[in-house]
Amino acid sequence: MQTLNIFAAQWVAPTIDYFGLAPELVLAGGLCLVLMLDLFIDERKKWMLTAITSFTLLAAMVPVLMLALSETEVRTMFDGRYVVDNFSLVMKAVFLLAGYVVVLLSSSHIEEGEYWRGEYWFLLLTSLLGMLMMASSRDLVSIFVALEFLSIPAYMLAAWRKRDPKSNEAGVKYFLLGVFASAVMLYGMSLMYGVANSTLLTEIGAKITATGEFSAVHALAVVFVVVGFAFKVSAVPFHTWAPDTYEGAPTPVTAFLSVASKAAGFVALVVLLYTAFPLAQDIWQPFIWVLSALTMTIGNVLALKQHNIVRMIAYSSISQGGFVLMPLAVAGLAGSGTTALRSVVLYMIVYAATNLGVFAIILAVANKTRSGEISSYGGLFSYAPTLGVLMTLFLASLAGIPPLGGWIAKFVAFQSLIQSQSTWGYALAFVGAVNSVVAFGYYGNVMREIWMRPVPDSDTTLISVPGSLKLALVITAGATLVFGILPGVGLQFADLAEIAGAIIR
Amino acid sequence: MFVNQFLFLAAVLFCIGVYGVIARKNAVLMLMSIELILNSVNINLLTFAMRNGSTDGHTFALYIIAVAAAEVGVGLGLVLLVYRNKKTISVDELSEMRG
Amino acid sequence: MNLLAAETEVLAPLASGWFLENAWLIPVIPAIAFALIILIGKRLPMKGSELGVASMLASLVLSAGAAYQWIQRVNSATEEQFVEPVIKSWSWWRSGGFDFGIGQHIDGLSVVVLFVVAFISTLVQIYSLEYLRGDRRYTHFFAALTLFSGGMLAMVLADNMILFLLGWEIMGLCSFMLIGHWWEEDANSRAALKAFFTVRTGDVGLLVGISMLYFAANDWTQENLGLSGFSIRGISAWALSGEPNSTVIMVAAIALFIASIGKSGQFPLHTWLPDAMAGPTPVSSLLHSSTMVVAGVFLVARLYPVFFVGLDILGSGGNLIMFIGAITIVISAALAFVQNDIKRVLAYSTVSQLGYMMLGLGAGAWLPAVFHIFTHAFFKACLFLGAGSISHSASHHSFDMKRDMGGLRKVMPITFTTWIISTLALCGVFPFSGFFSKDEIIDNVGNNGYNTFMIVGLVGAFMTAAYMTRATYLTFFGEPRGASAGHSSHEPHDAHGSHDSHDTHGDHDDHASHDAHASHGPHESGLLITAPLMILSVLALGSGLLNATPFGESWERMKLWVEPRAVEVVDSTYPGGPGESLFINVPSAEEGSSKSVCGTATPEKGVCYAPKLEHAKFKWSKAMLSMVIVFLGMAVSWILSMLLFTKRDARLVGLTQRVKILGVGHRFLVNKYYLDDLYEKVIVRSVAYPISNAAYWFNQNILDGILHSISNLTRKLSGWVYKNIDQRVVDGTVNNSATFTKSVGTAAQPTQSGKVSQYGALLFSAAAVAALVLVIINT
Amino acid sequence: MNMLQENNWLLSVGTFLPLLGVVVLLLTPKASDQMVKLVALVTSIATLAVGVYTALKFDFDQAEKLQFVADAKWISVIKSSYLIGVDGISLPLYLLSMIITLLVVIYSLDHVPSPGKPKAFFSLLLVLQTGMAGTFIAQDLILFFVFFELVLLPMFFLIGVWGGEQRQYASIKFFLYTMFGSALMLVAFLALFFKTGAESFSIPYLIENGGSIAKNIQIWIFAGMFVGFAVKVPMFPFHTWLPDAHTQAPTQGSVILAAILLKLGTYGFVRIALPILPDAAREWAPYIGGLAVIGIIYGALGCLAQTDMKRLIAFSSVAHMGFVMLGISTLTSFGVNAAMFGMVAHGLITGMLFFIAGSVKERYHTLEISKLGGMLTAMPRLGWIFGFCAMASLGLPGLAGFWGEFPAILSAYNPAEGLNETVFRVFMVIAALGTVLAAAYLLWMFQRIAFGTAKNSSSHDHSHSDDLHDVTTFEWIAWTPLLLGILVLGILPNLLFSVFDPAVQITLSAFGG
Repeated sequence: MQTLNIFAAQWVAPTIDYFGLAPELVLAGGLCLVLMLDLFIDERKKWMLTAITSFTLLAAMVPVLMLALSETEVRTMFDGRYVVDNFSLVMKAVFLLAGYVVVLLSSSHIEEGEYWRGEYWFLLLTSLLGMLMMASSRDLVSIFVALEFLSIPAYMLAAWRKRDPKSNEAGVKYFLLGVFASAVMLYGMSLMYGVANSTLLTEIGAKITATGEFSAVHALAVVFVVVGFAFKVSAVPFHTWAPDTYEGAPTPVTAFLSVASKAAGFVALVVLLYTAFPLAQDIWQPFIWVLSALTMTIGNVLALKQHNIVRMIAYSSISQGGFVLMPLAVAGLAGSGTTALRSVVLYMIVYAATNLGVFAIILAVANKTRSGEISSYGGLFSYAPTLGVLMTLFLASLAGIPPLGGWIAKFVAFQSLIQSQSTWGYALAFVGAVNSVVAFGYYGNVMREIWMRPVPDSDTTLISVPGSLKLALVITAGATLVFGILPGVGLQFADLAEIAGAIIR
Repeated sequence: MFVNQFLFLAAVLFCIGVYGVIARKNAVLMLMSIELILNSVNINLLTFAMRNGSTDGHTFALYIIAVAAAEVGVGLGLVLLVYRNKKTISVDELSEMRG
Repeated sequence: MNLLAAETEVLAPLASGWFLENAWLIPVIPAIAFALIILIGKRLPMKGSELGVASMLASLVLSAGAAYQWIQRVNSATEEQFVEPVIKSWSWWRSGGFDFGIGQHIDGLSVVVLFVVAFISTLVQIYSLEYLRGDRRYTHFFAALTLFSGGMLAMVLADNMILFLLGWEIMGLCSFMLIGHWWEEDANSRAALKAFFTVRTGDVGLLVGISMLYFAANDWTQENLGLSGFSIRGISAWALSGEPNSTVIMVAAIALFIASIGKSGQFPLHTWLPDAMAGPTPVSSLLHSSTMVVAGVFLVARLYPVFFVGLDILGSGGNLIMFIGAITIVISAALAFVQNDIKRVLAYSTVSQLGYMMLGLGAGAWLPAVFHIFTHAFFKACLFLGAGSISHSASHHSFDMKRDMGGLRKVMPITFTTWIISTLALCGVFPFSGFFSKDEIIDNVGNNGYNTFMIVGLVGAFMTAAYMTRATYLTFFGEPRGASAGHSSHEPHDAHGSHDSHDTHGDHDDHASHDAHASHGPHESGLLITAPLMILSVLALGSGLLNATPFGESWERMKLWVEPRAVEVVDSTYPGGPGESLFINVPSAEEGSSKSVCGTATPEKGVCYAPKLEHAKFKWSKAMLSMVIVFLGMAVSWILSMLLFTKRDARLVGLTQRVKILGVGHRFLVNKYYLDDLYEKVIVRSVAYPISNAAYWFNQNILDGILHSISNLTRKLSGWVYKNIDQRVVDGTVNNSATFTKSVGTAAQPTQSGKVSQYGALLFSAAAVAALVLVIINT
Repeated sequence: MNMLQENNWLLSVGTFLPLLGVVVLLLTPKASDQMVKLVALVTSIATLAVGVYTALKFDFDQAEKLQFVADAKWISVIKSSYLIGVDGISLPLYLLSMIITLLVVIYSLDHVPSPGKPKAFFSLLLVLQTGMAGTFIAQDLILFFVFFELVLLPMFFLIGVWGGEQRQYASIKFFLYTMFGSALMLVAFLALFFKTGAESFSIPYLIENGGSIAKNIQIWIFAGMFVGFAVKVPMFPFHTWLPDAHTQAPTQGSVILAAILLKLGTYGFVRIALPILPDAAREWAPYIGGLAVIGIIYGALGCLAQTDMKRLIAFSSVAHMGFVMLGISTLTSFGVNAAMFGMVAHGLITGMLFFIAGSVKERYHTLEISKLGGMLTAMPRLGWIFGFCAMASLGLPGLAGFWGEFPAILSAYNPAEGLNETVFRVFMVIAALGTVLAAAYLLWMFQRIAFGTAKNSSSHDHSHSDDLHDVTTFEWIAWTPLLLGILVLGILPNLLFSVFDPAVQITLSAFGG
């Protein structure tokens, strides 16, 4: 009690940099607005919600850009627990744009069936808000809060189709495992706090480095914390929830989960590795190495066996996660830290564009075929050439074939591996190379359906693509091509992304 | 102070919780086991906070309690959904999607 | 190799002339003609044949001129001066510091062969005008024929091995097209394939040999002569310079010799040659008299120094070339006995004559061998064309002597006469041309100390005489049979194997002429056919006199003009101008070749372009001996034939009825079958079969069998490799890796059971294990 | 290596012009088939025109230098730049790709294979052209890699959509094979980049500094490149994608595949692997040579086993590329010259053979050799052209094939110093035997197809007997240049050798010529 009083006496209200918080604030305002309006406007006017949501997202982009252009490089508040640096800005931009595309994907989709649109938008915005916070959090507590902030709405989104048992199942699985994982992570965090006597990442980093060697507790703490985020990025063997949830959840939600929330997981992971346990590399590097190799391989081989397109994409995104992890497995080594970070960010950007494009196509095609079977794509090219070509582009990009976005992302990943010039790096590069070939097995399979197979029950009625989807396709396809042909564009963002206070360089 | 006893208690709780999550088929029971884990975490945090004489642990614990409440709310909601559709809350019934 | 001026002595410049300088035109003209025929031939009044004939005439004129001027050149040289070949060379292409030239190399040898080739080609083309009239691929035929001659001429003129190879291969291609001219019949196309393929097998030797010689010789030739390692002249000089490593040059020589075995149909690669009779008769006569098959011999003669050194010619105990030649002589001569197809008889005789040439070259009788090329070309061409004439006008396009010929001497006097002359020449009867060449070979073989081989040569002479007499008798004497008797003989030669009846395709298109043949019986051929026959027969008779050793030195023109002089040439590119040469140290004929500078010993101060060879002194005794042998052969064969074909002699019949003692003989004589059997069974079976049939059997079953089984084996092997190695192993691994990946997936799938609790278990256990491991390794 | 900068826009225009055509095609959604064909034709003609203009501007007196060099910022972050240029090695191939594409387009004007879709078909052809041309001009490893890969997808679809019965299997196989190779190749490039101090990906720079890498590392890097290139060539163990791809691909696909795509691999060896990693090349040369001769014999045996005309030609490619690789493995400028010539010659000849196979298929509706026959009676011109190409393909002197084959054999007699002569002489003899086998299978095929009497009755119903028309106008237009090329290069090989030689000399200066 005494101590508490003393602390209370010392307490001074922190100064808040509202400019730095502007994006979050805009978003928060927007979601409240949606929540309120939803109660008052009637069914026919629900489209307004869609408009507001997308407007909010675009509006939130404005402060992000302004912050990026403002001369103050790094803004820290709450004595370093919440930081706005280039890294976080880039990631916030990614989240917002991804969110915007997801809105575009959703807008026509959620019309179907009488579900509560208002809640949908509200949850979406909330989860995005959590992600923005995650990008800036530099403290165990704020990271934890941000994590839950983005997860809990996601659980509900996954189960958003109340009356669809699949959707329920998706939600419950995601929820139970998610909570379990975060519980484990929390345990790790508590231990971390115990050994470092602080929840501030930079201090943890300093403490851990102070004593050259580690006790069992360190290892336990690091591993459990990493596990928590390995779950978010659905790294094997913590991926089990992903396929089921992706398949069961509404497709736009799947898109959201597979892109945005995965990205959020990586953001947290990177921040932790770079600022909290940079010099505990001996602990986490092998761990990440194994995770990455397993993730790529298992994701691929399981994807080869899928018949449902969404489920296949789920596994594909798992294995893509493995590729993102690749450079982190050597990030601790001298000189490769910066490249690794660049690689992760770039991969996130490119992957977001491409994968959202895939989902846009899936939604468009599902409008007609009403089926998730890969075979339902037979002969797509013959009656919907544009969709066919675009899908081919996206899949090829995922497979990492020049000159499409995917290749530069993979290239930079390989580059940072080999730059480390360590045996582990080369070995992982080899695994990655083999996997990138195996991956084409299932991507090519879909292409084959699209181009070379007959149309199932020869139903070649034209596909009507709603305008929002068209816009989404334009954005994603454009991004995919530009990143591929002029990789410099993407790399600029990835390159200026630097984590303030990161010890690894 | 007897730090280690508290840590030991927390570890035991943690293990029980994990056991519960893995062994139980009932969704509600799983939720409760998770609550156990969270509480073991809280104990840890508080113990360390007392030992180190910093308030971060307390803050953290408070946040965890709050968030846990939210989680339970959402969780029970989901369980209800399932129960409404499937008339069961045994999670093993929920294996429609696999492979 | 600088030299003290004192020892040198400048000689008068050699004569040259336009024809020699521009000899390269000789092959170019037919090549152009070929292109023209292909392009516009069909539209010309005579379907392009006139282009062919004209071009060949032009080449003939040019080569005649070249020959004349060469003779001038030789005469302008002093007694023992080295007569420079007229060499022109242009750079063709350059790569990686290698310079590939293209050019001409005219010396005695090339002049002779040039003339012969151009001459025979011209005649054959004229002959074909009539022979193939109305053929459906008339134009193609002439195109191929022209290109063929062009190829041969190019090869003869070549100044380097690359160009040589070029001509060589072009000939191979054209022979493929010509032999397979009537490819509607499977047998013909198979024969064509066989020919090309067998020859091509030999060509591996050529490729290897050229490569080895190039790399072995290039440095030396560049340094000393400024020539590339491909140039024939350089190689010759290098071979005699004493530089070459004996194994290298031996292997190279053997490789080259393999090539010429294939091309010249020497044992054991001769089996393609008889089948090549599938081609039209003019083709056979061109291929087998002067061009295709001679190419192999020409190769040996051209690069003689290489073989001389590499295979140790003039060494004791003989060498590879001689053995091959000798075997070929006997084997093929024996085969000629059991042929009923007149063209195949001639084909085998060609093979054995080539054997003579090889034998001669192997035994150091260079000049006689070349001279035999010269003479043989004329009479063999004449014989083939004669056979063609018979089948064309008399035997209704059949070549079967037993079935469709006989007694033709009355109906075709010209053909008959020319045939007889050429036959005598072939058998080497004095004073026909064959005598002067073939006898010289045998003579020199003996003279160089190879008596066994000389005996083989004599045996060959005997057999030659015998089988030619048999052929002649069957064709021109006795009673007309089959087609020659005027029977319409469609049935028979549909019944024969394909070989006897190719030429029926000659005019599938104009059945008019076909029936015309059927209606009125055998008759003499038209002028276009007989004229070449007569010209050739004249040459067959007279050409021998060009090197008539019996009449003394002054008659040995060939020796003077053709044989390169074995002297040590010191500086062939002397400032005084081309063709001028200094020489020293002429080896005298008296000291044996062993001590000769250009023989086995190496030249001191200069280079040699030709080895020093001895010439046998002509002795009438030896000549007589061979004459006797020849006549013996003729006589035996003749009598047997008589016995067979005089069965209907009335006087004999009467005689036997009055004189009982002759009853047996009477039965012999009366019963034609009996006599037939006598002839066939007793004589032929006792004389011919044991040898010939054995040989023939060996030929068909062993050699051909080997060839075929090799090809079958290759095919089977390839099939096996393809099925098992390629598809199963190599490809299999790929496909299996795919299935393996899938199976891994299947193995991993159970983890995705869909049960939350299991997921949780997996999640936590993984975390725990990881933690445990890392704790252990880090503390 | 010094470079000439003037006219540096030429190459970019020549390379990306086809893409312009593609854009035009895409922007005209309701274009009629005639329109599409017209656009494609015009584009490819224009491209070739630019190419010819480039050749005219090319300074042949310094063919060893890179010319029309353009160097622009591209991916500065990873130190890769848009560096392009041609020298004596790449110019002929660069032109060849344009010529072949034009001819293929012409041929396609009335031969769009089923299932139609000319728009997609021609677009893919044009994209393919960009990829091929780009590969030959790229002077930066990353750029090279991008173009190298850019070729994959169009070919994948050409095979998979317009191909034969097992087209899908074949296309996937083709793709996976090549992708596997190029993945390892990329890793090798990166290793090379870092081992040379992470300065630049530009090939000239690497040629200068690559030699400094430690030998054992070089060997490993070379191994990576080797797999990448050998798959494309294809060399012996990696060849099995080729027969399937060739057999299943449409005529146009096979032609481009044989004429250009296979050359990307060999070109990679000459341009990148050899000069940058000389020591490793010396170590690897005997193995490459060994695989090459195995390929020669093996391909020939494969041919003898075939009953399908197209598959036979496909296997013959394996054998011919074996000769090319043999020439390269000698590391002598003579051998590499032979290889370069062999690449062009093989492009012309085998491309032509595939054209013929396509026309045969179109007329007889089958490629079973046993069902063909008597082509010379039915269609004399086609038959004779076929014969001509067969002769050229078996390396008849005076035709283009010979100058790729014979010098390669010749060069194997004495390889660059440091290589075991005996081994290479054995190779030489084996390769020479390979020429015999080549004669065997080609003539055998020719005999069975062209000779004999036509047996169209036996093949199936007589409906197609009226299809047996002789060479059509479009075919003439498309084929004549190739036939002329085969003949002219056969008679005047120096046309090419004089261009290759200086550049090759420079490239191989590390091996002492």
